[in-house]
Amino acid sequence: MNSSQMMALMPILMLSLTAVVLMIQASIKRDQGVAWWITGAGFLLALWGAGYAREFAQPVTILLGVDDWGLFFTTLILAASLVTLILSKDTFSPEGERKEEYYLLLVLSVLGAVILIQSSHMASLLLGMELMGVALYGMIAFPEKGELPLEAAIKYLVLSACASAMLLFGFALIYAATGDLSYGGMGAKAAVAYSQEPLVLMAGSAMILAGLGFKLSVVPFHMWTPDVYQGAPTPVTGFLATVSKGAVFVALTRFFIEGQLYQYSSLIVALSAVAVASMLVGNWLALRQENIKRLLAYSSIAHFGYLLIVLIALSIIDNAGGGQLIGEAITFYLAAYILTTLAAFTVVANLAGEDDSKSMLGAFDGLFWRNPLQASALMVALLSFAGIPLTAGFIGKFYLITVSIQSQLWLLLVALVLGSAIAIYYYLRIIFAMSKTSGATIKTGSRAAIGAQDILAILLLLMVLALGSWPQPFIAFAGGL
Amino acid sequence: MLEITLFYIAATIALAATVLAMTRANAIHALIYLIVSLLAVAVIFFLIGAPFAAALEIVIYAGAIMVLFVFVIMMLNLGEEGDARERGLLQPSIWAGPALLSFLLFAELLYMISTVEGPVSMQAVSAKEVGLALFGPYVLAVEIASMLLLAGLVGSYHLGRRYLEREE
Amino acid sequence: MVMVNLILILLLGGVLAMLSERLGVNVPRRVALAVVLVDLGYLLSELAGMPALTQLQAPMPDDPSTWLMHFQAQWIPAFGISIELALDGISLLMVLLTLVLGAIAVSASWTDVIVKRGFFEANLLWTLAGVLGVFMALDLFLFFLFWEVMLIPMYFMIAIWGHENRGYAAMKFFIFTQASGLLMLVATLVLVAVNHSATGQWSFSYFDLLNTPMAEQTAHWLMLGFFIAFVVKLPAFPFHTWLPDAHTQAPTAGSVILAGILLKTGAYGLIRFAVPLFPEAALNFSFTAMALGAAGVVYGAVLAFAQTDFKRLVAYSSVSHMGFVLLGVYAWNELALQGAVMQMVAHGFSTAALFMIAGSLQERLHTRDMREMGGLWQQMPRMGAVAMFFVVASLGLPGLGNFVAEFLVLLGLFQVNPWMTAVAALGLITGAIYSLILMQRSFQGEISATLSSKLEGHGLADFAGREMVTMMVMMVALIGLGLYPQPVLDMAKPVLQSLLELTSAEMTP
Amino acid sequence: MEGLNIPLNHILLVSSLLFSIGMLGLMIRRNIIFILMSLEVMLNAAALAFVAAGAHWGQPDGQIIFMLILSIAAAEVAVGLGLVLQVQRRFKTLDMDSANRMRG
Amino acid sequence: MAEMVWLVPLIPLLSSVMLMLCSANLPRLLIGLLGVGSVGAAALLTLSIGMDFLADPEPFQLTLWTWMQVSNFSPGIAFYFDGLTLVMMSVITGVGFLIHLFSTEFMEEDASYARYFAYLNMFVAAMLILVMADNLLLLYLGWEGVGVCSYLLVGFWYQNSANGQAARKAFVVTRIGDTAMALGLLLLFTELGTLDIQSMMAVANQQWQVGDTVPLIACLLLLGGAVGKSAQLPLHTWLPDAMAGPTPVSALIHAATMVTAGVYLIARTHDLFLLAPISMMVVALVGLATSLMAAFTALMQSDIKRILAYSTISQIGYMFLALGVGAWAAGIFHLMTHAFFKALLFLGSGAIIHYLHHEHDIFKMGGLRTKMPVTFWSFMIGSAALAALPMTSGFFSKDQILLQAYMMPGAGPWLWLGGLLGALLTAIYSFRLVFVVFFGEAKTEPDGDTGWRMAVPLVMLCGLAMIGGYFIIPVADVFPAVSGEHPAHWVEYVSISVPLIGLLLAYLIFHSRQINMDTLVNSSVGQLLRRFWFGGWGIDWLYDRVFVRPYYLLSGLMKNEPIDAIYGLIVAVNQTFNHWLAEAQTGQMRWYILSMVFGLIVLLTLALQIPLEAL
Repeated sequence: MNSSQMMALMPILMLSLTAVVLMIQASIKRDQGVAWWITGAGFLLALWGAGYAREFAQPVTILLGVDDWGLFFTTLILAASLVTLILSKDTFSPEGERKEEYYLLLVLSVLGAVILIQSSHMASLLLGMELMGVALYGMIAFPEKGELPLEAAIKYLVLSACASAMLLFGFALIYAATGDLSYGGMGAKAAVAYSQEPLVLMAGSAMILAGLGFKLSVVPFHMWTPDVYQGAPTPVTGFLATVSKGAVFVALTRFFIEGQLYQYSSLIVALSAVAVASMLVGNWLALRQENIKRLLAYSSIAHFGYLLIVLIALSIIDNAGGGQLIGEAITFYLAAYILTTLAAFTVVANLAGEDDSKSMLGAFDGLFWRNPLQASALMVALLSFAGIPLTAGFIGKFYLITVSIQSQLWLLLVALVLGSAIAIYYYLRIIFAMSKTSGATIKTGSRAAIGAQDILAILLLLMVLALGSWPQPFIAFAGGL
Repeated sequence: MLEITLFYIAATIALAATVLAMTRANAIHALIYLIVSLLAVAVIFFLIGAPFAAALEIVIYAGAIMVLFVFVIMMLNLGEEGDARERGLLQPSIWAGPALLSFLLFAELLYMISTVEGPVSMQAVSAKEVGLALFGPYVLAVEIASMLLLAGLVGSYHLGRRYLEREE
Repeated sequence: MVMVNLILILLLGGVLAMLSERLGVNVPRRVALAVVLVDLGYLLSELAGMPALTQLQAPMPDDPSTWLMHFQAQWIPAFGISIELALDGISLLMVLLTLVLGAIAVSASWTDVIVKRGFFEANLLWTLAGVLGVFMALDLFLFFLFWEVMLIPMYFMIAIWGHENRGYAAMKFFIFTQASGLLMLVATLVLVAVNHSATGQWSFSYFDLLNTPMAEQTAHWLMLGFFIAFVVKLPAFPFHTWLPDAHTQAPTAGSVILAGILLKTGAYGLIRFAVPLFPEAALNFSFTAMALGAAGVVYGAVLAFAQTDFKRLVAYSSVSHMGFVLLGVYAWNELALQGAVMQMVAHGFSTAALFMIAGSLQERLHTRDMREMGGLWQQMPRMGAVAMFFVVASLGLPGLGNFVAEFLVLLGLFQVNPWMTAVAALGLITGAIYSLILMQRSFQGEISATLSSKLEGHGLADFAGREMVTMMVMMVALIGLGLYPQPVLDMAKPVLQSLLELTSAEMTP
Repeated sequence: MEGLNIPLNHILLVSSLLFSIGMLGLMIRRNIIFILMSLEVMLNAAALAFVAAGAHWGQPDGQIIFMLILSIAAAEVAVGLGLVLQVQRRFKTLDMDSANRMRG
Repeated sequence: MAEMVWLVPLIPLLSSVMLMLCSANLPRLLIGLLGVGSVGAAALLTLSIGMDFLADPEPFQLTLWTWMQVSNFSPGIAFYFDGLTLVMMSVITGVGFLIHLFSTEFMEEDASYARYFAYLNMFVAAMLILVMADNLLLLYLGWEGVGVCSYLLVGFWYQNSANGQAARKAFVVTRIGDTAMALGLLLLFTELGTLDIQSMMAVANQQWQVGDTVPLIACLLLLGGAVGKSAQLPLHTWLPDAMAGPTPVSALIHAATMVTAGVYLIARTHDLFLLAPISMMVVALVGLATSLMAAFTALMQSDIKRILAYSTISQIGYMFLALGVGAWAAGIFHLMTHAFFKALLFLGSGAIIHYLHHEHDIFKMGGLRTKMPVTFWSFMIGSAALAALPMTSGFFSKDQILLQAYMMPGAGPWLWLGGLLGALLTAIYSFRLVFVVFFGEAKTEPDGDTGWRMAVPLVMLCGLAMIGGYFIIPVADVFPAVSGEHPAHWVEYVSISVPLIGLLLAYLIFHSRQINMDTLVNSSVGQLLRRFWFGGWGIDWLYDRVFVRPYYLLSGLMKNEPIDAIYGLIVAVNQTFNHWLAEAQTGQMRWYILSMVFGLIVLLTLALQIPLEAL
């Protein structure tokens, strides 16, 4: 490893440094305020590092492949982590619990996500995912009060470990078939292996898809999602929904593309089944859900179902011509999804905090009149989820539809349209609840000064709108990655 | 031939011990069987030319990780009534469905394995080679693994500390 | 730029109206009215500098400069999406209708909205802005955007200020139009993809997408995608069921805008997009479409008759009337198309007025149930007379706009399919039946027991100045349309002729 | 050491069986301790497959992944057992079937 | 003067609009002046234009503006003026003026005085437009306009639901005919390319041969309109109910003018009918059948206005008969005379009703001869004319019709016989009315006899009913000439004597009681017939069962939107899926693991399919 490669690892280094500094700080004097600032500074440094590393983008050992695309998502994920950090400050455990560990876990989890994003080798994928996951267990179970976080954590841990075992076994099978653990090497050798022992390769791939599918919470590996979303502290839920899922999807994409798995039609069939099931089941589940966090969980199931279309389309469009489109589609959709989800969870975190009953739909009655700012942010987020024009989600959906048309995936397109149509209902239910004039007693009186949470909500709202109404700069940017 | 015979013996022990571990009502008993299973796997490692892995399996897996289990079981002081309930849970109605699923899973894996070409020679990989690779191309993995262990440490510290504080 | 300004004035005006609530609860409505009138005035003043509207040249589909106005600016060049707005006779007609009815809608809700007036007026103005966009956008992406976005403020109008069952109605309205809109989006994208593969260019421009060569089967499916989106909005049988609920539950201004303008976007879409983009497929499909239209005419009329809710009855009458539009569009000859355009305008006024009357009744009686009305003429003779006027307008009395429309549609349709015409003509009879029963149940007959006990000898306030002025505007408009429809026909004529020319080459069987 | 003649597919068979048994345990046990043990069995099965595949190809990578699996298992178990303590304290039972406060 | 013809409908129209707009603010006197004066002015204008025309009988056409111009469809707001128009306009404005004048007294105490005159003026305007229209579309405007006015006036006393019911029935039933007529218009335009009546007939004569199918269909469709408006079989059922309106309205609309619009329409488009002899036959048969059916029915009624209503139906049947046999001028002539004497009769009955506290039942009247002399003499003269007693106006017109019917080749004598039967019945029922109401013992006490505003119209109409038969209507140039042949003299004698026989019978039965019909009436067959005839031959009953009730039933069944059930099904399906899936989220971890393993197995199964390219 030379110095230029070190430079390429700048965001990872910065995050590791933050972790170390946090530990040192804890050993000197425990102070969660300071820890918060250190974490924030660490994220900012890492953000800077992500920008800095662009000049040095290159593979670093066999484990990591730093490239523009990965760095973009690194940036996005760091930004999302910053949002999580800001949300975490006030919205849970207000009674002065020592949160230094929490910040440390957060940093470690982000570190895992960044590694995951840049992984080019099964070992780094594994480690990144586990690092992210193990830290998340702690974060989910962090609150001292209440049983729900604990239940969520134990479920997440067991199921996640089960998924990891599947993933590992799949890796082992692929390794047995190809003798290479890096994506590229595996992809190159897979063709030979496929001609000799196709089943081992396919079974391995299927188990890997199952393992990663769990983290993406696609059907039928989705069942943990609502419980964990509901039980975890809301900022952690937001983190899980954005950072964890985003990073895993990026890793899956890399693995899928570099390993050239899209060539195998049986995998495509399997993936299509998963995608269709996710789109429909996710939306059906959300249909009458009363708890917003659970509802968002179900909706995320559907969204990753939609997103899988892009991977499936790879099998038809391939890298010729349409590859550009697919790249843009993934980048845009994921970015839009992350931003939108963050906006939604920002509002939910602000309003519900740790109180589970406050995340029920009824608690959002008349929000428009009580807190127009937060309500608008949530509304825009929901509209973006629903794919209404002028929001980022619409352009994302636009991409998906274009991709599925270009690759003539009509069945998936039908599922996408059906799912979106069903989805309108439950997004609207929330909007309707927020617009109720009766439940509000229309008291705007106690208007607190606009806090950091509000600024955050506005910022995210504006970004979602900007991405939806003026997407060209971002498209151009994404096309360049 | 000796190796092959030994392998089959070890494999049989590992499988049998695992089955027993999975079906015990008493946690300590199960743990002992699990350790036996791990030791048997270690033997297999040794037989296929991975002595370093075999050693680690014994030292860390059977030695360290299982001891963690022992600690916890002892801390929780699981009593006899727990055993009785566990026994009651092992009804066919409970395990029939899962067993079917497991069997299906295994059948599919078996189907997959059956296509693998016949006996292929194994090559031994010495500890030195492993070490070189570990601190060569995989050096970053070591670093990340350390972070992973740190995360595990912090997490369990946080959770365990609360338990201990409450105990006082 | 004029067109962009038109939309921007409304958008910003909406913000202004919302903010102005702080100055007093009654300020927003004045602001809103002023904004709409300013917008209208601005448009008229710009038109003054244009060639006489009755002598427009035919807008060529391949040459935007022949259009009355044309505006194009880059937006998402990656996909060939631009902000392309254009105005021809039909668009202009619809834009004018929108603004006039917009002002009327503001007036209609002058007193009946009590809570959150600022936000209400803002939503109203934003809906108008979206509708203007729909009528002017010629980039299919932009069109879709306006198409969807205008629903949101409309949704709020129903969901927040609607009547007792507003949640259900708003939801139904939104889901119907959204789900069908998705189909249109998919169809648009497929069309663009086909065009892309033919020309190697991404473009969403109407001008580029016309005459896209494609397989017959493809054209058929794409046409269906557009068709469904438009007929849901229109609405045509059997996609109409959202309409009675939405109309009934919406506040008066919402009903006025829904019936008066929003439905017309569907008709406009059919004329502008669904047929010209896929002429051959549309021709093959025309029998089905006309059958749906005829079915709608009769079905709407029969159901209207059955209703006891004033607004619901009027809503079903819209279904019936819009059936004529569908018939007119798919007969696709000049007579029928002119009839369809006339129907769009005339129905805009007549139904808007009836909804206003319904709103006034609701405001005074706190019910829309006609079983609790009766004999209201005695209490409110002016309102009764006005209602009578619009009722006979809606049943197609010659001399009023609706008749010209229906007759032209039938005339054009007869040349295409006499039997269908005969079925549609049943609408004239059934239309008379429900229109008159509306009058009978509300304004004529004996005063119902419920009502008289409610009144306890108190009189009801008759229409006052503001309401009469609003009504007069619409009455004059309908009489004008009925006796001298030529200006409207002349405005639409060049457009329709160029569309007919465009499609005639491919439509000749 | 010299080459050994143990067929790869036999080892894979053993590890598949172990994996399936672990899975079975995971599905039938309610006690969280046993669940964690089952997970260990599954991880161990994967590790066996890795080491065997490594030996098959004569590469050290298999063993390295094995070591990584060890660390993963350690971390998971550490946190998992931490949670077990909390579960015992909060729920007064280790029966996971009773942890179903969230549903629907 | 001729170019001022557009003022004739405009004056009443403007008056109507003014009355509507300022209804609340005008004194009664002004309202009356405006209402009556506008029609009077129109009448005067018509008179002076008519004078000019008679001096120089050249038809002329006047286009005000092009109504609409679409493709080759360009109907104008245009008037056509010829002898026929003049006759119609004279009747409308002349009789209309008298009835307006009568109304000022009749409606004196009504609260909605202004509204009444507004409607009535509007009606006159619409009727004038109808007869003056140069093209069928404008005619249709007038046609529908009078329909609406009729609706408004029948339901004038809207507080009573029955009136509303009658008004709606009138409108809807005529609308059925109108729709047929509209279809006829569509067909004519599609075939001939124009709706201008004169050029249309010219084109039709070139384009079609006698006996072609298309003109037959067109004529039948137009006939549909005519049948609806003129209350002929099978669409006559609205007219008796329409008597719910104020009596002057019945006089003007449902006797003198509007109901004869169908006659006018057929006469106006006679060239088309000539091209379709079958349609002519249909017209004649419809007319005859209607006139007989209505006459029988009139015989049984006891409501004074219903008797007159059925008599109107019957008389219009005669006009149709005339049109059907090609006696165009005779038909129009009868139209005019009928306008005089039927308006007279209606106004007379109006006077009775007005002064008898809205009593309609003739058997509750009696002996009014001395109490209401003006009315009595009106009725005498009117009934004489109606029964076509010699020297009355009705005699001349009806006699012409019967004779020309007889002359019709083929079915002529049969039609003539039917007509004779009708004439007999007419004489019987009209004098039945006179005898029952004005002779015999007095049963009620009227408030007095008519005031001058009632008397003047009555007297003037008496005069017209007497001398109207001597008028020569200037329609010779409009219609093709009728063959000058006359039938044998005995035919004429029979025709003349039949009404006298009817009068005699009526006297014997209803006044002197020398013929006792009671046994016949009370026999079971008699009862049955009586009820059958009384109920208008059960046609109303039939329609009620076949059309009205099923329609109510259908709409009642569909009220809650059957289509929504389909969407409801979609919703239900989604909800079911939601329910099942939500049930699956048990919260139990073991179950979640099970689902994951299941998923893994599915994935493996799918993935292990050997891909095609590997084979």
